[in-house]
Amino acid sequence: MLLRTILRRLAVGVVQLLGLTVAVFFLIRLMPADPVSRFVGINPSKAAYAQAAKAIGVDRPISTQLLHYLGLAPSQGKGLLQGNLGTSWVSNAPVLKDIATALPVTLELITMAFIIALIIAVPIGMLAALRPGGKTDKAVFVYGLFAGSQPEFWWALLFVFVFYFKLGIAPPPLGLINPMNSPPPPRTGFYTIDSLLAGDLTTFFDLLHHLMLPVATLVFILSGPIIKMVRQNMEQALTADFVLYARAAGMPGSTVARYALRAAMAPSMTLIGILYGFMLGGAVLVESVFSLPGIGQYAVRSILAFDYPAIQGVVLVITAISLVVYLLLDLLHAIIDPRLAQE
Amino acid sequence: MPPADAPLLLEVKGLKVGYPVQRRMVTPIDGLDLTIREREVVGLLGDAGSGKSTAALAMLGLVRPPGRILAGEVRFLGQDLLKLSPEGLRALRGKDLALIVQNPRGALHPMLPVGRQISNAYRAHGAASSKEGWQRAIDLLRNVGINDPERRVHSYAHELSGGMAQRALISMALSSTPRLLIADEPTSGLDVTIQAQFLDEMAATVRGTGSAILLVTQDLGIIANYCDRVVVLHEGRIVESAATREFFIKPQHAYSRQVLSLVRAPATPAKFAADIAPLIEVRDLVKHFSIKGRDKKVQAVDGVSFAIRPGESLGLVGESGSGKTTVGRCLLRLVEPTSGDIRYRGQSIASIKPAELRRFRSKLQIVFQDPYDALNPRYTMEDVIREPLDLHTDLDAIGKRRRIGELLDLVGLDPKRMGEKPRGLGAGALQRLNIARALATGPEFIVLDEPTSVLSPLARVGFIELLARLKKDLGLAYLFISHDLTTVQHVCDRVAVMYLGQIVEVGTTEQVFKRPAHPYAQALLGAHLTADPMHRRVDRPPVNALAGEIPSPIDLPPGCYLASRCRHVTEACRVTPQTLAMHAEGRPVRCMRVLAGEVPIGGSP
Amino acid sequence: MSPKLPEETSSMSRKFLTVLASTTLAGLALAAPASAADVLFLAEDVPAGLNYDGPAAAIPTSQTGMVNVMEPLVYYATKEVNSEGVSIPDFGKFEGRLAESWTFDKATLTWTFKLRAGVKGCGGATLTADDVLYTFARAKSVSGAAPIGWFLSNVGSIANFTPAVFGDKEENKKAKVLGDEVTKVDDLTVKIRQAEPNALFLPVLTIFGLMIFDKETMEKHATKEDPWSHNFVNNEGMGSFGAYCIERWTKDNEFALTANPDYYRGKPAIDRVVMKKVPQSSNRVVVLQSGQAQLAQSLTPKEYDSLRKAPGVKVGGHSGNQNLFVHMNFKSKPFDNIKVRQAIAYAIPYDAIIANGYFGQASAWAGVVPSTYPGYSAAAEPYKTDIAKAKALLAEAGFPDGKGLEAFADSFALSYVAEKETTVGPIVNAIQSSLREAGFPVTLNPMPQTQYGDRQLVKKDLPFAINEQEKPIGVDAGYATQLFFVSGDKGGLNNMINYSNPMVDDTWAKARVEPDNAKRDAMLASIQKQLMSDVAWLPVVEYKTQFAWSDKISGIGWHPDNSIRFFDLKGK
Amino acid sequence: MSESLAVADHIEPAGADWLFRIGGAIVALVLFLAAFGPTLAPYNPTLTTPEVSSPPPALADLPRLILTAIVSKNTAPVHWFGTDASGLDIFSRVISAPRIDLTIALVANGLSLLLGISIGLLCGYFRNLGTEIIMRVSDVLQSFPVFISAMILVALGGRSIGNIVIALAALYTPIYIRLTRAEVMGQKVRGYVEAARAIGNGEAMIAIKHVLPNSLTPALIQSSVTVGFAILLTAGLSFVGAGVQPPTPEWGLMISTGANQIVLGEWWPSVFPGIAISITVFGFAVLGNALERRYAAG
Repeated sequence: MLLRTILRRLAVGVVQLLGLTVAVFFLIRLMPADPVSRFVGINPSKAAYAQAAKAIGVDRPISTQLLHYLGLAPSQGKGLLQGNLGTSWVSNAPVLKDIATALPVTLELITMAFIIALIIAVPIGMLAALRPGGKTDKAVFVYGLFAGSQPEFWWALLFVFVFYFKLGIAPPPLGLINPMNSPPPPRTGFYTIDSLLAGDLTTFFDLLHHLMLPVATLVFILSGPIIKMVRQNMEQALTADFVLYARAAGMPGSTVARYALRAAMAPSMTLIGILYGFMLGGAVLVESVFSLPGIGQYAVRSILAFDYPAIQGVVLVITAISLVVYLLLDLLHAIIDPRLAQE
Repeated sequence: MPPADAPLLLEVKGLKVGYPVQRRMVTPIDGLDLTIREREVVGLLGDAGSGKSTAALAMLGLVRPPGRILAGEVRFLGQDLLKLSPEGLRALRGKDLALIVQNPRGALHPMLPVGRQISNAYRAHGAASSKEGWQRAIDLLRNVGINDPERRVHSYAHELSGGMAQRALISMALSSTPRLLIADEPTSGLDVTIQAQFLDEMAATVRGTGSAILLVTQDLGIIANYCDRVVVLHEGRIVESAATREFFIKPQHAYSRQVLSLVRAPATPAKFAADIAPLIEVRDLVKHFSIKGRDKKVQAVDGVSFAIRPGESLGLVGESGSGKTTVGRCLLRLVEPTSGDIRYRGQSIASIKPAELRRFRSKLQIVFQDPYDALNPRYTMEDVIREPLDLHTDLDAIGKRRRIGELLDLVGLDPKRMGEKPRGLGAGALQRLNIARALATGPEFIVLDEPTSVLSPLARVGFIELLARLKKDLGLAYLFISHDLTTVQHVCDRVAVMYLGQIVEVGTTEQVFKRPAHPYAQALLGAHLTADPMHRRVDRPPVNALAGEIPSPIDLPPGCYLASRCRHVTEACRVTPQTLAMHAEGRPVRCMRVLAGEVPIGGSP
Repeated sequence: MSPKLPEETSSMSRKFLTVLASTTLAGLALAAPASAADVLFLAEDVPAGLNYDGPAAAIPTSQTGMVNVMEPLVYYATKEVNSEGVSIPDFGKFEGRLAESWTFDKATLTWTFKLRAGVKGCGGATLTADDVLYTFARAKSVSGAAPIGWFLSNVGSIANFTPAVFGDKEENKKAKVLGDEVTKVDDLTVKIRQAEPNALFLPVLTIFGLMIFDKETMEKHATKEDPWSHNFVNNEGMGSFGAYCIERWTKDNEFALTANPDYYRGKPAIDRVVMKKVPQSSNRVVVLQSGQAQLAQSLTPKEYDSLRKAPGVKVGGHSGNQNLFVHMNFKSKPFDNIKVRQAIAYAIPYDAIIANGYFGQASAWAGVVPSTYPGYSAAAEPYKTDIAKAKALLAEAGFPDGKGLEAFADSFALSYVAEKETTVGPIVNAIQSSLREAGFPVTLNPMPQTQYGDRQLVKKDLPFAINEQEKPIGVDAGYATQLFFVSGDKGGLNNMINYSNPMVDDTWAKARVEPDNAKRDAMLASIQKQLMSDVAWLPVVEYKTQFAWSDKISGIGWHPDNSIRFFDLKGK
Repeated sequence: MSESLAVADHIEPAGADWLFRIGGAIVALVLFLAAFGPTLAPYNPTLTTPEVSSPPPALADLPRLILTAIVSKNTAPVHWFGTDASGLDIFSRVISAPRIDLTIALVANGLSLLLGISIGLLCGYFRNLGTEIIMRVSDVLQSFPVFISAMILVALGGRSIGNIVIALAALYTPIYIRLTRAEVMGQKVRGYVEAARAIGNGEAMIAIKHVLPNSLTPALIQSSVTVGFAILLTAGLSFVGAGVQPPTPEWGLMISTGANQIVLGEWWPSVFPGIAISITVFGFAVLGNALERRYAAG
């Protein structure tokens, strides 16, 4: 039953991604922008311009371009359906390779931020829920609302100003590692993991040091909605009949707490998934302040350069990851809450 | 019944519980005094909002957040629970003091297997490994009569029926033979037959363990049949405490007298000449629902036929899942029947076009089960009644307003409040408003779909009186759908009993209630708790009970639908489809063995 | 579980603390680079590609990559080191680089280059005539997306580098093959033939777009689909004879170079240069100031100004070829009206722009060609800010107090490149405020570089724009004229304003093939005079190309492509 | 209604009242500035002043300056928040910005609300193949990475207020479709719908007259949050260079232009607009939350 749901979701996801691809494909070509002028370089003649247009294939009718992109025109080599996202017009490298370099940076950043935000926010949210209306509750509630509605790029700037410029605790906002150091040999693409695999603790701690402020910024922003949600779900769970009944049955406090927590966390999964998906695209602001070469920066760069294959690739990959994350969290939700497994 | 001088088990004095509402304390329990002796079964009777549940919880020193116990003492076995340490209190709860509640499925954690929860409860009061706890859970479930407990321990709350969930709950409550069981409306929401089964089993089990019970309920039948003593809770205080029999004979408090009025004044059914043309005639009504994703069908209504004469009131009774509500919906074509004919004054309305059908809406009306849900929350009372007037009359604004006032007056609501939204009204008043809306266009026939099921006892009494008055004054005909047999007895001239989409027996109210013929009708009426303390159910062995629960209406057996639960079943029953045929006593019954006289016609006490 | 666990964890945590502390300190105390001979260069990007026949060719940071890993045949000699410590090339004097010497035969229009012996590239190959032939053959193949090599050869009038190379017909295919215009005499001698006399020949050879490839390395990375190794130089590495070799190249992140030990001019003084992408100029400032980086470029004038006072940091530059002008399209009304153009010229707040936009590091521009370029001629009476005169001219044009201009709202949307916002922002704001005062309904219209480029170069329909990025890469007033002001149908490739004046077209046609420099300069001067009086472009300022560097290094050099040659750098 | 539920209704949210007031006050102030900000501004927010990058007055000088400002009319107004690198008066820009930011947010929100509610009602009330397809399309729209798609629309389509509004509306519409549809699906099985049918209403009539008004609450509550987030998103777009055109007084744009000056010690060009966004979005979030607590129950 569960397997069938997964398969169905995956199938729907694939159709959605295809629809999305086609939509993005047409959308960017409808825009009043000309990628060729960027491509052709300095002072082109008409002939050179045509040459460049031909080189990137935009001289063909849009429908032909789409077929080639999707890989439905077999004479033209591999396309999307064969797992080829095309070649970036700016970097000239396969988009997939570019993304494989950029994506781990973002994933590393937001995953770390999520884990820390959860570690901090869940207990705080629970604490607040234990005494609804108490001072802690009010403070936590206001903090949750506040942090959840802040311009993260502005806070990132303030953090840089205070912690780097004024206090000198943080490293300069120059990316993931000290620029004079070599990155660890790439195995997974995730610098932290790679540096540990290479046994290079210095680089590992250098990474942590550089991730300090970007992660702190995201944790600050993320903890808002998470605290708010945990507090609300926990408050609800604590007034639920089964918690009251567990107390009535004389169960120890720890068991009662576990009962409530389980019920509170299950519905939180969906929100965490949505937040994660949102962050994947939204981390661009923080990446840009800290010069992190992540997927968001890659997206901005591609968009500003009208790099069509890269734009399409980025949107596709980010959406695909979001869909997979949604699916995974829904599965987790279904495992925690058997009521959902039935549907 | 324990002797009057049995030792005191629980003694509550001056209990006060408060909830903060906008910086004020609201006190649903305000100075409650109560005693329970060992082995005593005490019924705590009270109307909706009287604070019954809050009181029940407070006996365990519990309050739903953010409420607080403000004052008083709860002495249990001599020690004041409210002064105990949290650990001391916890040791008592679930061990000597156990609780079962209404909405048992809500009291079970939705994401943990039942077995784990029972095991946790068991292990909370004694060192036991999780394996032992699990084994104990299986034993406990078996003890409360659950089939196949090895499988059931793995079930989650949503996979259990209400009855089963309540049994799981009581198995948890009784796991450590408590001295006092507090049962807070344990059977609300359960079907009559299940309710009787459950209460019987609870009474029997508790008799075995020697526990006392505080039975919180608003059902006089339960009080009469199971309780030794009654205490009446009204506005947060105990206003009356009496032995059950005395209470029924000589109620002291005004509230008690009002609630009991219905029990003490049985209705007199109307008589009809046989040759009056029927107002509504239903023939071979069938309704199938297809199940999404599967090619199976739910046979909700399976060939139902009946007729109702002008001014007559037909009761349609049966357990939930019997299809009685669908019949009501089909009659008005709120649900499109699959086949069959419906005639109103001889004219078929089963297949006319929707636009044409709308004209008939003014003549055929319906009142729904949940009075709150049936009203658009954004409408004032005036809006509610105006809508049908807009649709079906050409009255001018003044005329409509006058009519609205009349209608409100007719159902006993204050016309001056017509500009208010119904939000703040009680369920009883809301249901009156629903009636007023149904009456707005002057119908001759109203389907009443469980109209009293969510009303408090007091409201129910008033509502039944209203129905009787309207019927008499306006000559209305009713199809009264209900599982509440007491109400049916008071409202209906004739009764049809449904089981799994079929009518199994039709007769006058007296016939069906006094001498039910069909085995299912016998079981149903047998489970009916008559509010008569002279013939207590606990004092006699239950008769005519059915085994198990109502089967799913998806894969129905080829023969008699009741075959799997019937005491009188034969091999022939299992393969022969049963037909509704006239019984010797002049009423149709769907059972070949009854028709053949092989099954004694049941006498109700 | 082993009983050793507590000990392990404690030793782990001690290690954690030590390492954490040391990296923290390292972050704070990185006043000196990891090695004295290392330089961290902060740029807005790292090279997106090193292929000058590819899309990266137009991007300054990519050009910086190219000029440091490749080498030209000839280059300009150094003229002087200016007062700010920046060395300046002498546009009148060429010196040999990969070519040791050369001769020119006027009769046959043939140049003979004698190549330097024993020049070794990073790949280990030694320079031969085949490398030069390969380079020109590759340029002529126009196989890259942006054929710069062909374009420069064409500008320099190298024979047979004609537009015939474009297309798929048989004759086009033939035209793509290198013929006898570039020939090998022996292993170290190459002959290049021109089609007509053209003074631009040597200048184009200095440009990054004709630097010499190392044939051996390049061919090693050739594939059947990509015989000219475009993918290799676009993404992975380089085959050439430059001063630096690529150590690591992570696009969008960093570009690390190590000195080529075999470089023919001697091993570079700086062993290792890491070019690091720091997209925000303010971040570049901060890091440079902290002492962690040694070199930064593309800061805003304001940032340079603030760094001037910072300890340990030096700022310097040269007003070489960068300028800012107002672009008014002759095809957009009301800019076809000379009075309107003049009115705008008088309404531009020149001094405010120099003061607030460039912090004094700019000067008024009295011509339409960089003043350092050979052939430049200054106007006698450059425009000055005079709002009253602007209003008078506007009234003369038929728009008293700007009445009637509302109809041209679209024309008065002042476009500029959005990516340059931090630099251009204060300038366009000042212009907008000043023009509004004079009665022009100006609005601002930043657009991405790509869109700006498209409308300027291809559609040529930008009505009104601020342009600060036209530095003619051919160091010559004639080149600039040809590129910007000759009518579109007469070869004015970048005539973005649709200017067309027969006098200019005809004079240039003669000047182009004029072998006598003095006569040529006189013709160019008359052209420039005409352009100024037509207000073809409205020149505003020439500004300094600036650099900021740590006082631990020296030897910054300015070059016409504005790219730093790391070879020039010296440690202290 | 059971007793326990009645009690649950009494649970009062933590300090909903004072929060409601704070949120309301912030939103009211922002609305006031949207209406009168540009009129009250001492300088034209889009024209430069001769003073470039001048810092705000020192705190110690404030009382004197305020006094002077009140007493004498003919001195040039004080740059209360200083000026930016172009010489634009930051105070004037900060208080003029709500007109732009709120217009974008409100128009985008209104547009998506209107579309979302109509489509949501259609898709929730009438379930058929057509509405299923609409939902799938809306799913695709919703699975777009919000920020990146907005950037694509604005960066490639041109930096204009209209494009930002369209981008935001396209992103928010699916949210409203989903919310409304879910609520409609919940409402249409309610008793009052059946009751309306029983007294003779047609389906379209029921959908519009009964179901729609009762299905608006979630979307309306969401819209307070959405307006706040639209302001954030607009600012974020400006920050990466895909927002409104300079020198439009818009907070995100101001932060963005000021961001470069922070490390030069010029904190004021981006700190003041940052505080303005921070407070404004917080105000909308608080108001949204208070509304939710007040009306979500029924």
